Amino acid sequence: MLDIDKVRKKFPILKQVVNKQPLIYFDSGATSQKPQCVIDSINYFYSNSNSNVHRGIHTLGDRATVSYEEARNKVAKFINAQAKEIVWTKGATESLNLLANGLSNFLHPGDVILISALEHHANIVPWQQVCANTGAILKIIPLDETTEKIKLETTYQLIDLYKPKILSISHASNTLGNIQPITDIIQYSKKYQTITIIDGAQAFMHLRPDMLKLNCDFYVFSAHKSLGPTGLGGLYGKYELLNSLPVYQTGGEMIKSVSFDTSTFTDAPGKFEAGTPNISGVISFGCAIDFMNKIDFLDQKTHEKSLFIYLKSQLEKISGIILYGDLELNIGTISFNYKNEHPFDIATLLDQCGIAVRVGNHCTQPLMRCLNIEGTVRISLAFYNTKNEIQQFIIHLKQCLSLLD
Amino acid sequence: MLDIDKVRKKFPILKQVVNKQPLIYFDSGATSQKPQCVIDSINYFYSNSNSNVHRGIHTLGDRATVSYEEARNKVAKFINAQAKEIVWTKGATESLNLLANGLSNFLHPGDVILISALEHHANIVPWQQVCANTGAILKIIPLDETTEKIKLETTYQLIDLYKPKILSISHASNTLGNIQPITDIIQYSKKYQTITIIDGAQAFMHLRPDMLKLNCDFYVFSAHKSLGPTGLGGLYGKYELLNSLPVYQTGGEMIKSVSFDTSTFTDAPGKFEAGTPNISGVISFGCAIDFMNKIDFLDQKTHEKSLFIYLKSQLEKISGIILYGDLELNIGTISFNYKNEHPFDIATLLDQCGIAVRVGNHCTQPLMRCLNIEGTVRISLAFYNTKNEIQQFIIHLKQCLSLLD
Amino acid sequence: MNDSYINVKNQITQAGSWQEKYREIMTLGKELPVLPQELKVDSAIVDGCESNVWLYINFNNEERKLLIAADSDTRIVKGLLSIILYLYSDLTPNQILLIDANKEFEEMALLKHLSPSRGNGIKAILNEINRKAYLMNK
Amino acid sequence: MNDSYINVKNQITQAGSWQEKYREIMTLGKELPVLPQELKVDSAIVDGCESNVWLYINFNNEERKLLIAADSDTRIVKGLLSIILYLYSDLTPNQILLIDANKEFEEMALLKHLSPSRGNGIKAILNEINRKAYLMNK
Ligand SMILES: Cc1ncc(COP(=O)(O)O)c(C=O)c1O
Ligand SMILES: Cc1ncc(COP(=O)(O)O)c(C=O)c1O
Repeated sequence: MLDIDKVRKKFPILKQVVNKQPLIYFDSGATSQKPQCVIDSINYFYSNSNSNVHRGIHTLGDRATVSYEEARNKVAKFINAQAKEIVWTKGATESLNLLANGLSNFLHPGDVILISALEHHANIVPWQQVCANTGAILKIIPLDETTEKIKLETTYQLIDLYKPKILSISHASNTLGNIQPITDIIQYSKKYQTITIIDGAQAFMHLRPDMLKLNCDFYVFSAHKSLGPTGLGGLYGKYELLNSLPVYQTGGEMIKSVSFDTSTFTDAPGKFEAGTPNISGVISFGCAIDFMNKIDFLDQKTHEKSLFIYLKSQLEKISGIILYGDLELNIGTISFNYKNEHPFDIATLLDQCGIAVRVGNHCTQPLMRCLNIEGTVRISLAFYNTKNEIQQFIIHLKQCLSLLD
Repeated sequence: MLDIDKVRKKFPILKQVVNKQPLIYFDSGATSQKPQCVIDSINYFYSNSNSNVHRGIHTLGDRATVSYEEARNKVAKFINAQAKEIVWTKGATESLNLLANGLSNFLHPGDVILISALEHHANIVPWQQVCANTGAILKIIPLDETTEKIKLETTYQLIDLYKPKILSISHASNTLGNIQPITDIIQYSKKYQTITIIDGAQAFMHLRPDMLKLNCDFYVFSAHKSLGPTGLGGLYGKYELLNSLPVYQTGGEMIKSVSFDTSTFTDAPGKFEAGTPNISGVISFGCAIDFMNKIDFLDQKTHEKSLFIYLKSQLEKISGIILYGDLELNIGTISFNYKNEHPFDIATLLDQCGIAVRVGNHCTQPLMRCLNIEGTVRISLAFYNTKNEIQQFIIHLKQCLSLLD
Repeated sequence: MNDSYINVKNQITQAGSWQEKYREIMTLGKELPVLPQELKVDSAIVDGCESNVWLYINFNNEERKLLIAADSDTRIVKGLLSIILYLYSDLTPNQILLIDANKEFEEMALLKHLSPSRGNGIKAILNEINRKAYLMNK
Repeated sequence: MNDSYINVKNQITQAGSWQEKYREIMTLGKELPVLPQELKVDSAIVDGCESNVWLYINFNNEERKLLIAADSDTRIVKGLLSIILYLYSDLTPNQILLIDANKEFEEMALLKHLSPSRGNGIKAILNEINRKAYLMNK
């Protein structure tokens, strides 16, 4: 079982007092909190090894490079991939943009790019840009109105119908928490040699994806949503396909040779890492991975699941509350509304109680339109949350709602 | 006068011992060291305010957003610009790529992009890519073989000859340290409405550029070379022109509205900041700016100049040493070779003495070709270096060179 | 500052708890004249708000007074708008420019609602009122 | 391990200072047979080196031994290559696979030169030798 007290002690921010109340942080879907070891590693790096990476003949440069590449190994191992299949980016958004840019070359007018109705703007807008540039067509796997998730049958039918060149879909929805049936979908897409991309921004920490098992072509994630620092993300790609993509940004580090006439580039992952990378970010994300490895995954899942079930059951008891999405297969994220009240009012009052939730469309405007709403209040849990926090939250929530009635 | 002891105490890494010798860090051109306040602010952020920025109704979100936007104000003030003219990127390399991508739209086949022979790969390769895509032509302001700097007359002649659409040139050379006559060149380029871009990666910390005085259209820099963290850079652009550039990466944060059919974007700077930004990076860079503001600029310049003159005079006394570049107008960076020895050997031996220098082509292969060499040993100073360090360096260097003789 | 505003301010500062304070604010919101649906158009929307806020500011030439109409789809913002209307209503541009809204909000312990990051548009509205008053005053 | 390598190792471990040690290494570098200019081609260059390092490894079928030829344009890397040649010369693939080069370099206090980030290619060369020996051995 997860020793939750011990876990919480490792996150210094969880001791914060906000508006005279202990902080209850239910906004991990926006960004996770960071354990002390991650913070310490940044501190340590800048006080002991700070230096630019690669080509460093001096000792600091060597220290920095070794730690930097070690972190790549750690992440690779964590998701069951090879180090050279991991590209560092500045976030899931950049990873998706890199892919959209690189895969444009493979597209012809009329080719279909298939996404789901639950996608974050980061997995919609880059593809719209690609379609505008290449004549490809964006198609959507719809939300089933009753279950508020995508249906596997419908998805298969659409795959058969469109034989998409690219399928890009989130592992878990940031707004609803739905865990999507990606293993089956990836498997089915192989029928048409579809290039499969998984947006794992929300799933990385909660689901610890296994690249060999998933068998997708690409998987993207953000460090800051998985205990790591801001300003860093990653892109996993099956090596051959990854290496076949054209370069994205160009500059130092990724060069074999440059003359004023022409340039040649190194192989992946280097060719996608132009310029000085987020060195302290990468190294401290390595420590975040170490931290996760020390937490038993089954313990984490069990704890997260029990928090989710408890929260759901408590919310369901409050009349006037409407819950959205898949309430079975879920990473621990619940979106709700209360009568006709505006989420903004609810969140503002909750903030008075030291409770951090997110409101709005959560960068999923098209999903809001499918649900026929403007926005929601979103609670997103992580393994460092407690049952007691949920109890407190429910008490405060009821108070706040009564203010609105 | 700069109280150098006091200054050095603020940089924890300068107390490091490397190979049993006190670290002498002469590689600030690759990345600067960081003062304690910058390190502390990262620590503070993750322990007290960590949260995603913008649209945050809760207290942490508010704290994070306020500090984030405050840092933009600080940088804007530092370079005499408006906050909305500052775009956060992941580094100077990304800033240049963003510009190259955005300005492509304005180019026609045969249009000329003019750069100098001293440019870093980051200010060459993106333009080569643009030329390949648009039919524009890359032209080079040559190095004068005697002075090893670019000549103003030649530059004017080339501007008159080519009437370039874009001129992109470094404020200071990372390999030779040359401070380039950009004020005159920018002024002259106005004759043809040339869009002027300054690569200030090396100059930002040493020269504290003033956007109103320079009057360039764009100016790019990297936080990590100016006391700030890795994984962050900036782009200044005159607002109207900046805002007229098409979006670069797309995703969350930079959106006005998204439907599955189409999307509209916010104005600059937001429209260029897709996805979760490097929040802790931006906030801590704000602290780096505070730190610089507390150091009198004249004191800094005087100290850096005296270090440079001393280093130069000492190196010139060693027979067999060849110095490169402009040894008058210089940010404090000296490249040298010794007889036919390989820079790698010199740097490896210096590392034994705790001295960090950089060797190689410094991401300026074309410049190396102009100078007809493979690479150099590069010493790049900062205001936290001392005359005593230079003395120690010279003693050790002589020992190392004698090992090679 | 007019009496009705001073009344409102007293009500808010004297609230015994944050719950009471927000109840006051939301009650004030209910007093706010509802903006006709035809006026709730995109061009009147204040940028950077998490909720929708519509704002109209006009200058009455005869009386030399600013006329402000505003609405929001959230109760709290509506309440804050109502406070702003009390604060500025029937004032000349010159009088408006003399008001330190920051201080007023601080004294009501509502300063945090002026943070531009709260996404409620209040700060933007205050700026806009001042800008208009400044232009009228010239 | 052959005697000549043990000799070399002793010389290096017994060096009284780092200066002496590097002098030894560079002297060893001078012993390294110079690679003919025609063999210094791009295809033989070891990737990821700050300096140029050329490497040829061939298998002598009759003697069942690996033949290694290497060169560099830097003195220190040349010296390290020379040590590697002493370490592996005249060994069968099987004998090669039994050698723990890391331990050897550690005992000579040269371990840091095996860091891939040093950009000298030494680690890559050791890997390549082992890979070839492994393939021969199968
Ligand atoms: C002159 C110059 N331009 C651009 C760059 C690229 O900066 P970054 O690697 O931080 O993106 C550098 C860094 O070495 C530089 O020295
Ligand atoms: C599902 C999903 N995809 C992509 C992103 C974008 O991640 P980032 O903002 O870290 O680039 C997010 C972040 O909110 C997300 O939740």
